[in-house]
Amino acid sequence: MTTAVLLLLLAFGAYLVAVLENWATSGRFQLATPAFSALALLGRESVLPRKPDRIFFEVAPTLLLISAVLAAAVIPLTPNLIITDLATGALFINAALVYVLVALIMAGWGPNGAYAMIGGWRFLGQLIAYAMLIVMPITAVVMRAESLLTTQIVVSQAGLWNIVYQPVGFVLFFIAAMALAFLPPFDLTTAKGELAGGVEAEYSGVRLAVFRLGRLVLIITLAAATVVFYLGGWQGPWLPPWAWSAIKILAVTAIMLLAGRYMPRIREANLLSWCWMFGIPLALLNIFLVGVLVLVFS
Amino acid sequence: MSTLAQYGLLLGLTVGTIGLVLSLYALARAIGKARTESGKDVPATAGQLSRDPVWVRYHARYYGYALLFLAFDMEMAYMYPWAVVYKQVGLVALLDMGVFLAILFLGLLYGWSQGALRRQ
Amino acid sequence: MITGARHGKLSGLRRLLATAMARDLKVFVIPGPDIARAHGLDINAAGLQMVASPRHASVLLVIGAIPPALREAATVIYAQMARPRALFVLGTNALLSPLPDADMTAELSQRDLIEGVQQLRQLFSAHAFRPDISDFDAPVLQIRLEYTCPMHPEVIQDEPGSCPKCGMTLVPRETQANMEHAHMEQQQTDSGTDVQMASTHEHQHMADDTPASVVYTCPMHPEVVQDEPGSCPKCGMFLEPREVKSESTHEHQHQHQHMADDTPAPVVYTCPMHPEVVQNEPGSCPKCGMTLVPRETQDTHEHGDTDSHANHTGMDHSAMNHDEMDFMSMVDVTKDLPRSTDGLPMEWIDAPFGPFFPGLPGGLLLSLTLDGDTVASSGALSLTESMNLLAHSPMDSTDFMEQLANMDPLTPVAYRLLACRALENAAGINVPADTARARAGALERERITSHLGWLTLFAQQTGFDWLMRRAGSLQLKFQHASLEQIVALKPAIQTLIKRLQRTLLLKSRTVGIGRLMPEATMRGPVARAAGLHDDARSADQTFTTLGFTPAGRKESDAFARLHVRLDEITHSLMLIEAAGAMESPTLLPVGTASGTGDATVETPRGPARLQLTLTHGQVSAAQLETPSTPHLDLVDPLMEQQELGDALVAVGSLDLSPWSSQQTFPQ
Amino acid sequence: MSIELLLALITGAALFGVGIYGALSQTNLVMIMMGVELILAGAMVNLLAFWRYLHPDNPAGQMFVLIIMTVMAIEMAVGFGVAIARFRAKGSVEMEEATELKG
Amino acid sequence: MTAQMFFIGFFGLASVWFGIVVFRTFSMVRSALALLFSQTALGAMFLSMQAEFLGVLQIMMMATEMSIMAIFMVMFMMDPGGLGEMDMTHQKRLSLGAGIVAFVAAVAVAVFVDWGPIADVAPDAAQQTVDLGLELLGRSMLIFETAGITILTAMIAATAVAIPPVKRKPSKGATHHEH
Repeated sequence: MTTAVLLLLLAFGAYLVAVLENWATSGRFQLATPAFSALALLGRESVLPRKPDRIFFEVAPTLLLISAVLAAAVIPLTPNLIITDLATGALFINAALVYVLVALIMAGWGPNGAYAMIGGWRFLGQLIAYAMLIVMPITAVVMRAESLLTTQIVVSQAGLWNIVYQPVGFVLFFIAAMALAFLPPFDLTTAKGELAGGVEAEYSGVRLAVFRLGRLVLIITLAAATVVFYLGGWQGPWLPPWAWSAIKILAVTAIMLLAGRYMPRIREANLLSWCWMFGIPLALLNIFLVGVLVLVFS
Repeated sequence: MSTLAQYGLLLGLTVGTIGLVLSLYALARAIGKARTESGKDVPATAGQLSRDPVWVRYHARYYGYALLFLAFDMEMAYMYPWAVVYKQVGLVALLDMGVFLAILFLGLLYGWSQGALRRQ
Repeated sequence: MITGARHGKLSGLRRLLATAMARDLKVFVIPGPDIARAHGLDINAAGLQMVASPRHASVLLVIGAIPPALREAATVIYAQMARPRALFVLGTNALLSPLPDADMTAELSQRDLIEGVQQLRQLFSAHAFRPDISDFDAPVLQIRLEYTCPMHPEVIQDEPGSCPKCGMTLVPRETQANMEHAHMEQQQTDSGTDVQMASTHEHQHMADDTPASVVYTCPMHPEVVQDEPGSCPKCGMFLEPREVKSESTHEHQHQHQHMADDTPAPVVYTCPMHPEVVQNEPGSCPKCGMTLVPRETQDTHEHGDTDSHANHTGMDHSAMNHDEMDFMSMVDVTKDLPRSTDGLPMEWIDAPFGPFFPGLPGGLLLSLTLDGDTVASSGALSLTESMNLLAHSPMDSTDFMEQLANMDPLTPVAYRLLACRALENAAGINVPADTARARAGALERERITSHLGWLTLFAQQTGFDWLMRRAGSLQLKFQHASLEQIVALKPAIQTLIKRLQRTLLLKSRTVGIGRLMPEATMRGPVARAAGLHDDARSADQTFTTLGFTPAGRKESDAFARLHVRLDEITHSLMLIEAAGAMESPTLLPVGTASGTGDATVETPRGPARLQLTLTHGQVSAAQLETPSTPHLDLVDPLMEQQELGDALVAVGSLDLSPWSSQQTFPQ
Repeated sequence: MSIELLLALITGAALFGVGIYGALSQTNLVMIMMGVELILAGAMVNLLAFWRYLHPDNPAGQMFVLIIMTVMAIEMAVGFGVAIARFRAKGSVEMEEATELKG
Repeated sequence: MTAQMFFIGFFGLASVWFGIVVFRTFSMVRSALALLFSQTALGAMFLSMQAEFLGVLQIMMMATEMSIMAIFMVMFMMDPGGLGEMDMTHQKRLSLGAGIVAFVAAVAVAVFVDWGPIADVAPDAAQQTVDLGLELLGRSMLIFETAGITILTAMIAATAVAIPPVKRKPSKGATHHEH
């Protein structure tokens, strides 16, 4: 029952993300547009490129969707509204989201096209940049919560949200989450102006619809994860817990979608070197600071 | 919910998602098949029919990072269990992990100094 | 009826889907969004959403009459779109063969565009599915199968079989059947002079300044050399252009053959890290100081001017003589591959970027050879066939002016002004000061429009959404703005520039990208970003009285070019206010005067120079120099060894116009 | 004896066998490394099965698995390092050519 | 037969099958990703064996590492697309024999050795992580620190071997990729 409710909420959330994304790119706030786009994609041909790696080409969109859905499964909206409160929830989110990379490599290699392939391998470079910045800040969050349970992580922020307790970690995680969802300015893998769509370039019709759906679920999952790890999850005064979760998740999603509009795409070389030369030392510093804070306040 | 039931649920989600995708594909198929026409299935490259197979030995210029990442990534395997018991163990844990991370950081610094942290 | 409809009866679910498709029109613009904006079209406002890949588009929007080479490319795009697809043509009723008949035509104006989109929606909801459709086909889509060895890409034959070098089964590969044809036609219509194929990647030759001409050679058979493009008589491959020092073409070629045939290969010395360092004597590498290692020159490498990369390899005889066919040696395979800068012999792929690439000006074709995501070498080619400078000789002066004004849709006013000035100069007419000022005002307005258009393209290339929207809408507003409107728009421009200076990542995206050596041929803003105060307006009385000073920067990179253009926008605003009038140039009556005229106008891309001969009021000879033509040659050195994104920013920063090319008439 | 343990051990044995086959039969360094990865994976399954069905109360069993994972990562890092160096020097990571081109 | 048994067998089989695919496909990317999914199936098998932390860790770590393996495969294999269907094996019979012998021997050991009493109950998943953490900081501390040193050695070795030393040159006109 909870699972069904949550999956419906997830679908609804993905729809809202689509509305927000459309708003961010076209400047028009239209509630119906994503529905029409989805139906139109369903009705259009789904072209299979010549001589593709058929398995990869078919599996990639599905894998993207699966990985996003599985990551969403361990995110609580209220203390009880969670699909499965896995004992290693915080780690499981990572594990599920790594398959976004696998999906994109498949989508890049599959169609045997130049733009797509470059896009796919670019994302591997992007993963090498952002991966440590996802896991290291989460470690710091876990240190405070003394548990990998996502619900426990929210409870641990009862007094003080993690965004205040470990702001450095929040900034790093937020940036890395945007890179994971290949949102602008980290959209190196689907860059329109550089790769004419990159890994998405060869998808059309229903396959593109599934790919886009996976991406939307991925964005909302990451926003929800940010809320759980840093913004106190369902906690907040006056309103019921689910409302707080919804408000926070949508706010984070909107920021994620809008931030990239105001700057050009990052250079791959810069992304890699900044993440390794500044990001990782900062993440280590964050762990150290949190370690000291945890010891001092315990 | 027992842990095994949890895993079952996750497996169910996976299978369910696959089912959803397959039914979407079936629906799209029922609406019509893609028509085979000349030129349509060639990977789109901005108005030219691309001709070479692109599956060649690809030069990933970030391999310096990749090598360091392979080793550095392993640290995470130790950090999660450590983080869970950190508060319980206290200062010893901080020192312990401090030494471990310092050792790894040395490796990072070495790679940095040797020019692994750049496009090759 | 929609020729691109899907097969099936429109009923039930399909009706719903057709309605949805009508609401969700994704458009691929040909020749490009830059041309659309130059014509004053706001595609987003018309309710169409632009996409980057033809696979995602349902509407192909063609703007204006486009030349044959672009029509063929557009046909490929159309064929690659998923059904249902519609062809929407603006501003021409001509047949666009080999494209199918247009599903919808409209005039070139925003109002007609919006109306057309409405009708297009009805068309989609009524005809997205039809039971009576036929396949679309065109000669340009024909694919010829050839067979090639995965290990030895130079082995190409028409029949399946096994590789003569290694015995592997050959794999089929598709190639555009009339690729040669497309380029041939292009070549002919361009009168053989202005195909600007930047010489591909030989720097020894690049460095010296001897005049070079282009010959065509087969990548497989270097002994095949001819003056015209075409296909190789031995293997049928498309011949590759290469630059040859003009005074020694024949001799050179002869020598080449000679050496390939029987002389023992001489030894040259090269750096293991920098394969481009080649010299005849031992020594150390000027780049890294390593001791050079001797290398025997191979046939494809010896002159250094054959494109050995084009077939991925400089495959050679040693592999051919390899007697043990059972074991394939990877050492042999990689031995003669060109080395990347880090010393790894990787395989390179050829990927076309253009003529309809979302981050580049429409009509510009970059043929890139990619080493991973790094550009190993590139060729730039304008696929727009500009009309002949003189359609017929002699030509009526007004017609001549109109023709020149229509040549480049990106900067019509500048070329119109150029024609006027040259004609008036030839006829010995003195232009009244206030007319000159009004013309200057119009030219400066166009400069602002053009620079804003460049900013939009740059933003599109780098995914900078906000700038794309802002600069795009400002460009449309400036296009036909009156003096008052321009004054009113001034704060908006100032805000835009201020925000750009504060934009995160913009600096890191552009600083150091596309740096040009000082000796490169530069024009216009590109030159001014390199510290050269080279501006045709400085020599113009009208502008000096308006208080003109050229903008300038020193760094000569994309960042400097961006800022020079921003500065010029500010300056132009001042100049317009000082001029106090704007008027599109109209030709003063030249009567039946005779004489020669010479005029230079600083177009937004740099100085354009027109020399013409007027005979009894008719133009009998003309010569045009444009800034974009020499800039095309800069593309290869700019892109070389750059990461793809950086390389595209570097090329973008040149602000090339594929539409205006250098011409002389009679030749 | 429990079926689960047996299943796990057989899986481990099968992975081990496939890995041995791969490591011995492949000519390319990178492919050989894949074989080694499979051998290590086989060992990992065995260790985990022993922990789970014989000594679930002793976390040292899990520790062994962690160490094997580390070994896998290290093997890959060093292996690829060597592969890059060899490829730069010789243009090949084929092992047959390593013997034939000594020095 | 319990569900647990079924899933252990199922994922074990999947893992082995993907492991075989690694050496049977011509496409190198497929080969690398087959290894990836082999490891993922192994992770799922760990989960079925109620080793939650290790299972999830396996699923996560191996995905990144095998993806990186994929790019190295594409860099260094002759025909990464597998278009030529080239046979890149040698001493096939010997290897097959060795593989089968190894398998049979290992199975024989598994079957014929008396493993002693079987524990039915695994510790609680959350408890496992805590136990492992305490183990890391307690008895196995030295092992853990040694692992750190080993990783350091690997990083240094890999860098030293693979990366050409930085050229300290008067960087004028040098590429801006270098920092």
